Amino acid sequence: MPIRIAVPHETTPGECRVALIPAVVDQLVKQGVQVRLQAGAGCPAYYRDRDYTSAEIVADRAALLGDADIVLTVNPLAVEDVGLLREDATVIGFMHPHENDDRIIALRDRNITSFAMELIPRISRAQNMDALSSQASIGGYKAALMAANLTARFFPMLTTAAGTIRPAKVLIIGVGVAGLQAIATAKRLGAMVEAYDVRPETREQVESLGAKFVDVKVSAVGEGGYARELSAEEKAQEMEVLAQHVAQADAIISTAGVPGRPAPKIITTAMVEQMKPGAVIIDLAAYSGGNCELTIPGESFGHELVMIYGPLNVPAMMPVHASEMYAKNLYNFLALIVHDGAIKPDWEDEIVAGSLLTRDRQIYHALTRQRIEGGDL
Amino acid sequence: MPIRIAVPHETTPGECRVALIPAVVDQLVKQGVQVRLQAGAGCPAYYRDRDYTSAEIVADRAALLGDADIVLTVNPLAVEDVGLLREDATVIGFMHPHENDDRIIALRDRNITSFAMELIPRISRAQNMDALSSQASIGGYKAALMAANLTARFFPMLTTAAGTIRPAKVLIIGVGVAGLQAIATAKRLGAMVEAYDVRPETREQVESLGAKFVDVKVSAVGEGGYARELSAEEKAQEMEVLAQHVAQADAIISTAGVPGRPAPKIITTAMVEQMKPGAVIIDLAAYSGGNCELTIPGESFGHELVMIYGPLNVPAMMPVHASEMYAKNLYNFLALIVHDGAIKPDWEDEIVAGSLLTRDRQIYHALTRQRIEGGDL
Amino acid sequence: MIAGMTALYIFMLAAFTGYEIISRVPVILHTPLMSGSNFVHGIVLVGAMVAMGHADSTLEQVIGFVGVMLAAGNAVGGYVVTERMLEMFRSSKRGAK
Amino acid sequence: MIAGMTALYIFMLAAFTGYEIISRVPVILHTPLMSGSNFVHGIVLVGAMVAMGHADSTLEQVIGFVGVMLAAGNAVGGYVVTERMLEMFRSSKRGAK
Amino acid sequence: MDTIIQISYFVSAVLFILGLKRMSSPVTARDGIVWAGVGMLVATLITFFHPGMHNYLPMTVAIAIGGGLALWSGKKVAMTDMPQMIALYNGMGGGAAGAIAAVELLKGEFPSTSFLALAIAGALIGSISFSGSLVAFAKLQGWARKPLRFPGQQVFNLALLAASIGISIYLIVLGHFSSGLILAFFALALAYGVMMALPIGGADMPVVISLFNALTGLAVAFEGFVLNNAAMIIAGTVVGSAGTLLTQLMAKAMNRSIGSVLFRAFGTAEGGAAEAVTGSMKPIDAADVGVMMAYAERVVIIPGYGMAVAQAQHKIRELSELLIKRGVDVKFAIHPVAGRMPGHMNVLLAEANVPYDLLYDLDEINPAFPQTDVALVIGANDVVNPTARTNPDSPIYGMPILNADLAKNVIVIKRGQGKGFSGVENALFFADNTRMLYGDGQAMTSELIQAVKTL
Amino acid sequence: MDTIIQISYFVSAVLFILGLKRMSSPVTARDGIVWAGVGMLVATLITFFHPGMHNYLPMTVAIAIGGGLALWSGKKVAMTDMPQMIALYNGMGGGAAGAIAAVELLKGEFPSTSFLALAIAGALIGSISFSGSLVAFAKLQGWARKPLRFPGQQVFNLALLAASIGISIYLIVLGHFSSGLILAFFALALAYGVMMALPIGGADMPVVISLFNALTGLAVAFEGFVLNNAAMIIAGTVVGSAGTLLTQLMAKAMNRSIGSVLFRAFGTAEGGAAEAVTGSMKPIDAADVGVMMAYAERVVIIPGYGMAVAQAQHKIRELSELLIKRGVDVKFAIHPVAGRMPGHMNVLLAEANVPYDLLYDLDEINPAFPQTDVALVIGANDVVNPTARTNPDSPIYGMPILNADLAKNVIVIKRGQGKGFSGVENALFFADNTRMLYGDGQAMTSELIQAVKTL
Ligand SMILES: NC(=O)c1ccc[n+]([C@@H]2O[C@H](COP(=O)([O-])OP(=O)(O)OC[C@H]3O[C@@H](n4cnc5c(N)ncnc54)[C@H](OP(=O)(O)O)[C@@H]3O)[C@@H](O)[C@H]2O)c1
Ligand SMILES: NC(=O)c1ccc[n+]([C@@H]2O[C@H](COP(=O)([O-])OP(=O)(O)OC[C@H]3O[C@@H](n4cnc5c(N)ncnc54)[C@H](OP(=O)(O)O)[C@@H]3O)[C@@H](O)[C@H]2O)c1
Ligand SMILES: NC(=O)c1ccc[n+]([C@@H]2O[C@H](COP(=O)([O-])OP(=O)(O)OC[C@H]3O[C@@H](n4cnc5c(N)ncnc54)[C@H](O)[C@@H]3O)[C@@H](O)[C@H]2O)c1
Ligand SMILES: NC(=O)c1ccc[n+]([C@@H]2O[C@H](COP(=O)([O-])OP(=O)(O)OC[C@H]3O[C@@H](n4cnc5c(N)ncnc54)[C@H](O)[C@@H]3O)[C@@H](O)[C@H]2O)c1
Repeated sequence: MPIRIAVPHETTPGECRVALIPAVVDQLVKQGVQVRLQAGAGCPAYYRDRDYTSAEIVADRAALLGDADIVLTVNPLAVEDVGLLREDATVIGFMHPHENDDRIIALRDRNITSFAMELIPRISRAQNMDALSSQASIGGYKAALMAANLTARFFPMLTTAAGTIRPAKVLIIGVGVAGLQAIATAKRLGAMVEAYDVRPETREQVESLGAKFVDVKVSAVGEGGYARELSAEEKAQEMEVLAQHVAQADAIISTAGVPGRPAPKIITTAMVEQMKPGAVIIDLAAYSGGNCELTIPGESFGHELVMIYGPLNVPAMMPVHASEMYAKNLYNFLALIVHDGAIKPDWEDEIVAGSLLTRDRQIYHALTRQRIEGGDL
Repeated sequence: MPIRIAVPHETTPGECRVALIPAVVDQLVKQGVQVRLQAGAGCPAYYRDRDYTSAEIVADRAALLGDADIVLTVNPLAVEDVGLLREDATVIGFMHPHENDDRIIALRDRNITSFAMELIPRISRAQNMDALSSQASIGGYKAALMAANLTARFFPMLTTAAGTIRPAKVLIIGVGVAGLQAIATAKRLGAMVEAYDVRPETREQVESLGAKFVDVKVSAVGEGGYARELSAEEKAQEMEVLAQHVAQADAIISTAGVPGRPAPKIITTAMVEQMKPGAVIIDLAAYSGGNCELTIPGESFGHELVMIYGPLNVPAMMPVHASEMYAKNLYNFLALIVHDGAIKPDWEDEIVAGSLLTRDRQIYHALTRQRIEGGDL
Repeated sequence: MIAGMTALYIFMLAAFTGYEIISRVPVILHTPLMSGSNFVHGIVLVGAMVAMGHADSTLEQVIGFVGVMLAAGNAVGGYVVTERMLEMFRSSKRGAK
Repeated sequence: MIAGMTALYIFMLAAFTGYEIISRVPVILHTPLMSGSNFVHGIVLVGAMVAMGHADSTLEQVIGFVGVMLAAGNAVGGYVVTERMLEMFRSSKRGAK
Repeated sequence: MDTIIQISYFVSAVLFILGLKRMSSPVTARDGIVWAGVGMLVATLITFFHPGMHNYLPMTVAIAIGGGLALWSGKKVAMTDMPQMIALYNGMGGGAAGAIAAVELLKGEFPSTSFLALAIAGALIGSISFSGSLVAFAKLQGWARKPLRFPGQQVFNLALLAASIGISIYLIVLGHFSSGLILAFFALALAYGVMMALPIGGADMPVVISLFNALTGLAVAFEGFVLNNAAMIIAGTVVGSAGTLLTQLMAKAMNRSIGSVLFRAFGTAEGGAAEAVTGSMKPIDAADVGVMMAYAERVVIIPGYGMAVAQAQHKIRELSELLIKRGVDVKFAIHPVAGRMPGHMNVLLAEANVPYDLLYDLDEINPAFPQTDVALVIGANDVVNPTARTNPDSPIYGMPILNADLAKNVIVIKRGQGKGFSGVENALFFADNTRMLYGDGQAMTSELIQAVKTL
Repeated sequence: MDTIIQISYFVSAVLFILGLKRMSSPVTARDGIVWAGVGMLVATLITFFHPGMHNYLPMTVAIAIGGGLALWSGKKVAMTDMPQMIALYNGMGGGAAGAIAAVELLKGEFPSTSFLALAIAGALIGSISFSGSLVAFAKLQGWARKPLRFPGQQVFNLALLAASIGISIYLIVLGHFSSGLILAFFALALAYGVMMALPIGGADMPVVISLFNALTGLAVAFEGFVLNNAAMIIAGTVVGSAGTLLTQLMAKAMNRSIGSVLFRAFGTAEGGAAEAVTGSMKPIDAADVGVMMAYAERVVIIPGYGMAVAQAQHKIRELSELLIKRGVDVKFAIHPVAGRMPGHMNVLLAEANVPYDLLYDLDEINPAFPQTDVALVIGANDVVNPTARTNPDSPIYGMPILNADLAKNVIVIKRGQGKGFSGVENALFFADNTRMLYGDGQAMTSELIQAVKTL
């Protein structure tokens, strides 16, 4: 009997993505896998049931989940859903291992093999499974669009009969995948873009997109090339330089994050109050608390005359392509798990081992295990 | 006594613009004019009362209006406001001469001299007073941003480890000022842009922005260079070609308009139903009924899986720059009206004469007079 | 004595050289180059001097005198004028490349 | 007889000409051009013919014979090889510019 | 001694060639003239040691007089009067060649007929160049402004030339001759030179001077053969050949053929009419514009709708970068309504990555035009039309414009006679300081880039 | 008759010059050889009518044999073996010059010492060129692969050269001589040629052949003076001078000085070590790459992070446009993770206006590489690293890459030895079909544009 892959409807509020898109389903089916989709699962992402020509559409969620060898999701399954799974089923998707212990315990206790997409190591070979990157790209692009859309000003320079409009100044804080994409998009729209990150190698990357790097004149490079902790004094200088750039910005897009930890607070209330009326802050780090002290995750509001928006789950706002990229990431990852029509992961493989969350009633991800079960790392 | 210019708070719902911005007030005051501003008038546009350092802030609207030589507005004054004006005061602003006869009758009967910004003839010399153009620019730019923001897809092409994203196809219908700006903005974002207009000279203009002109293979050029009416057959061919492009589009921005008349219906319901799921239509012509049959002015809704949005008063969504440009247009126009500290328009001047709506208890704009009073043009 | 074919060879080669060395000259140099080549044929001074140096009759001497004078004018004038015109190509030019 | 200064002039001018005409040559033409100039000095054939034509002693004749043979090889081989190498610069090339 | 003299001549010939070579590139031009000058000095000094010469004193006097006058006049003349000075000095060279020939003819000792022939040919050419150059000088100096033209002139001139050549051949065949005959010969040649130069209009003068220059070179070479003077042969021939090429290049740059300069100068009636109205549009070559901009201090680039149509923005940016790298101060002047939509130029220039701080709007840039060396107008028309300032009847009267016309030089790139959006004639294109670079915006800008790069 | 002969020689000299001139531009190169060929034909045929000649029959036989063999060998040889054929034919020319000198020396009738000196100088140079070229031929043909080197070689060679020159001077001073002396002279000269060529390595051979070519030209010119044959003088001198310049240019293009080619060939130990590992990185000149691409059928451009760092996207677009205009099929290969963010290359190329339909992703382009003439890698490294396919221990093993290594020629633009993001060595850079164009991405692309434009 062929492996059965199930794709349930996402239940997280605001989630519009779907784990597999029709084209990827076709590819899987061609490889002899059976794919079953909960009715309407693709609809929020604009993929209609009738577009999934090679998948079996199942109306009953319990039946779908109870009968699956592999369940593919975008967001983690709720505890109730885990209860519906067959024991020793496999679940692949974002697992948010840093939160919601119940869910992880449920997975462990039902002997579910679960792989967390966010734990896939960022090595060269794994780039095509790196869902963090693919979704962060969308986030950065979208954040720049939101900034342009919410600000009361033009981004580009415009010389017109009714006067010359100076280009907007856009400041990007945190130059990871999302930050870079935000730089590129804001630059495209004609803004003057500056960007800041603590990692010194980002300077060249920022410049490679034609933007300016904000030089805080503090080097975080310590011995042996490792980043070192900044002294309080240096930290203050960093903040002071940054404050000047914040005050001049028409739009700020902040993406600074440290995996598994709350986002660093970089934009203080005082800084916000020095900003121009009509300026906006798009805080992509809102999901982990936000880079701005004032950010309220998921909300958009004005503080004095500055608009602050900390959107959650931005990729879901562009569901067609977000789902497409995520589905391809899953597809590439599945190639490591499924061989010759059977679930035969190579447990030694760096990627498989790294992304494994639970298996055999154990939690494999060290940090999570330590948090939930105690003990050593 | 110096001339008193009054800037009232705009009362039209959703209007965030203000007729004068602080920098323009400064210029006027330097010329010996007195400017009075209703308290909070600039606030929706992010200009605080304290930014208007050289204007007098007046809390009482009735006092402000009753004491003004010239009243500058964005939208037409309501009938009640007209009642507050001194007889023989001058009002300058958008006047919407094609609608709301009461208002125009009120202006006429109170012996108000009113100039309509939308009636300023589009001659070379008047370009710096051309508020239609300045505001349409904003509309086009913003429409492209809205399209990018509402669509479920990327605009640019993106080759990533999670697959190659093909660039979005954007179709612009109506290549006036707004249409051109929309082309430029969508192109900047990396979309493949096509545009269509009935005026053949727009082909070169479209190409001058690096976009493709949709060739419907019907020439509307008749004798003497004037556009001619298309035959039913030609019309059908036009629609058929257009329908193909509509079906392929990920986003459509329509701006087609004929001054003073309802917008032509170009996108039929059938065409919309052929569009891709997740595509969007931004109908900038919504204010005059919309270019799409389905458009509901001011609303955004899904028809099947296509999003249709017919925003009203788009410039008000970018109030800082919209007000700045509009204020400069007014400033340039005022130079024709005010000479040596007195209101002395040159009534012979083509621009003054063209934009004059009411004066001496008469309606000067021929079309409006004919509509309201009957008689010859 | 340079004669016959040899003369022809020298003539051909010199003409070739002349053609080649100025075959890619920007328009702005046309006038200075005209002036410069004008100076170069000031070498006629050498010939005029030789002619005058061997002049015997008064007529020959007078003509020789005039010839030398003209030739000297050609050489000196050509130099001065060319030099002045080429002044504007000073390479100092704000230290740029 | 070309002698003395005249020889020097011809030598100078010819050298100048040679230098000028190839002073801007793309690298890809280096080898064909080397081959082409190799062919050109095949003109030594003319000299070898003359030398053989005036050779009297057997030794002279033999040397002359060898000389002519070598020279002919230089000329013909140089031509053939150059021609073949230059084939690739056919201007037909997809009717482009 | 003779060897030393010969070697000196050899060295000076080499110096002349190298000098001319250096003069043909702007980078080395300045020391080119120095090299050639050293060559001249060597040749002249060594000639004093020529064996068997006498008349040293008058010779030195002659050199002093001729050289002194030339030095004085060459130093004091205004830059704008350079062309006529070149004509004058060139004529003197031709005259000297003629004088040499005259002395030799009077002596009458020629080793062979070919030497006689060369002497006479040199005399003929030198004399024509002499009198022709003097006429050119006089015309440019303003002593004889109007081209002298009369019916049948061409036939008359041809006849004159034929007569000169005829008498030359007669002399050669005859082999020996009276001074009367020689006098007649020179008179005819000189007369032809005058008649040849008289009908030529002022604008064509540089081409004609260049032609006379080449002729003088040839005459000098011929006399060099006669005197067996290698330096003269080489220098003369090189100048003759280079000068001929240069004449062609100059004529081409002015959009004229040499033939039309020399012979078709009659039918200038058509040109006259256009001039009467507002001046004429003067075309220019990309190479020339390239050098003009490369050596300018301040350049302002004015893009218009035509740049957009040609999609030339990327090239324009490249050009501006090149100039900036050379130290030129480059600004972009963006007119508020350039193009067909608000911000049209901004969009394109931003796409091409032109930094925002190079963009100046109308109010910022207009005061800078009088100090601008070159205003490069690419595909703009209405926005630089001075009639908007001056002519109240014009449909664009009252529109603020970019005062490109106040720049020292204005270069306009456009495809042809196309009007702008408003459809009115543009007075700027007819201004004295304006030159038209006809062609597609993108193609022309590429050519400019090429031109600047070669410098 | 004599005049006709002289004029024919004159014409052929002119044809040689024009032919060489045409050969120095790719556009006219093909008819250049034809012009020169016509010159050769004219000169050869007319020589039969030289007065006072005999031995016509054996002469014709000699021509037939020499020419026939050359024709046959030249036609049949493989394209890759061309260099050794040039060496062979060149050596034959040198030998011929030597033979002429030998005949003249045997005759011993020289009008003056300078003629004798020229004859001997020509003989010396010609002989060196003869034997040296033959050695070069043999080495390239594979008959003697390894450069022969021994301690003290340089001193020995110098001594040999000194001896050859010494005996030459002795002969000149002596004025008349025995055949034994002549034999010794030739023997020494030939030996020096052999010794000079023996130690030179295979890669340097083209430079050396070019040098021998110039020497043969010189020898021919000298013998031309002796025989009073102007065609030989001119052709020989022109080749001597052009060949010298060409030798310099070739050495420069290979990043070698002529001195190091000839003398420092000993110390190749350093190079050898690097070679031992994986082959060596071979630099190339922009001009060469330009021609390579201009005359290619299919070019694939592979941009990477370095293009972004250099902001070379605008230049790259310009280059691609130029090539497309010439009819080259140009594609861009975009690797999914080129650069430092998803879509990094897309953003930049779109900014530079590269049309989307020129962009191909990995799966689309990889099958096309074997048919690709030139793969131009600009600032990409990891994404074209074949170890990702081959070496399981590499950190990038398993990452899909662009198979640029399968293209016929690979050109890599990068600044130096910098590693990519993953920090691993790239085997592609050492491949036989790869050439490195070192320099900043933008600057190098500009040079490529220049190079393509000159064609
Ligand atoms: N900016 C706005 O918002 C707006 C809106 C509507 C109207 N306008 C009007 O548009 C005009 C703009 O002025 P402008 O100076 O930018 O443009 P313009 O006056 O329209 O002139 C454009 C010039 O460009 C030349 N051209 C066209 N294609 C070319 C090509 N491929 N290469 C080189 N040259 C080319 C044309 O001459 P050739 O044909 O000889 O080449 C033409 O003279 C103003 O009159 C303005 O009032 C502006
Ligand atoms: N796309 C993504 O989303 C993403 C994200 C993170 C990491 N990565 C990784 O980044 C790498 C991308 O590969 P890649 O081939 O594009 O780049 P790469 O492997 O990083 O190599 C870049 C090369 O460009 C050269 N370079 C740098 N500056 C230059 C300049 N100014 N001019 C010319 N050359 C220059 C460098 O060599 P020299 O120093 O010698 O000049 C270097 O070898 C992959 O390993 C990928 O996994 C990608
Ligand atoms: N090897 C691969 O193939 C691969 C794939 C994807 C990403 N990566 C690397 O991982 C990096 C991080 O990726 P991400 O986008 O997921 O990171 P992220 O979302 O965790 O963080 C975003 C950025 O915030 C920065 N940041 C953290 N604290 C900051 C502070 N106090 N002030 C300013 N900036 C701060 C970080 O340096 C990082 O660049 C990428 O830049 C990339 O180089 C590598
Ligand atoms: N002279 C000036 O300085 C000046 C200033 C501003 C505008 N204008 C001109 O006025 C034109 C119109 O300006 P606008 O933006 O206010 O126009 P608009 O908003 O009234 O109309 C927008 C466009 O819709 C097009 N259109 C109408 N019916 C259509 C149909 N059935 N199908 C497709 N397209 C249709 C029109 O041709 C026009 O281009 C501009 O393009 C410009 O050329 C001139």
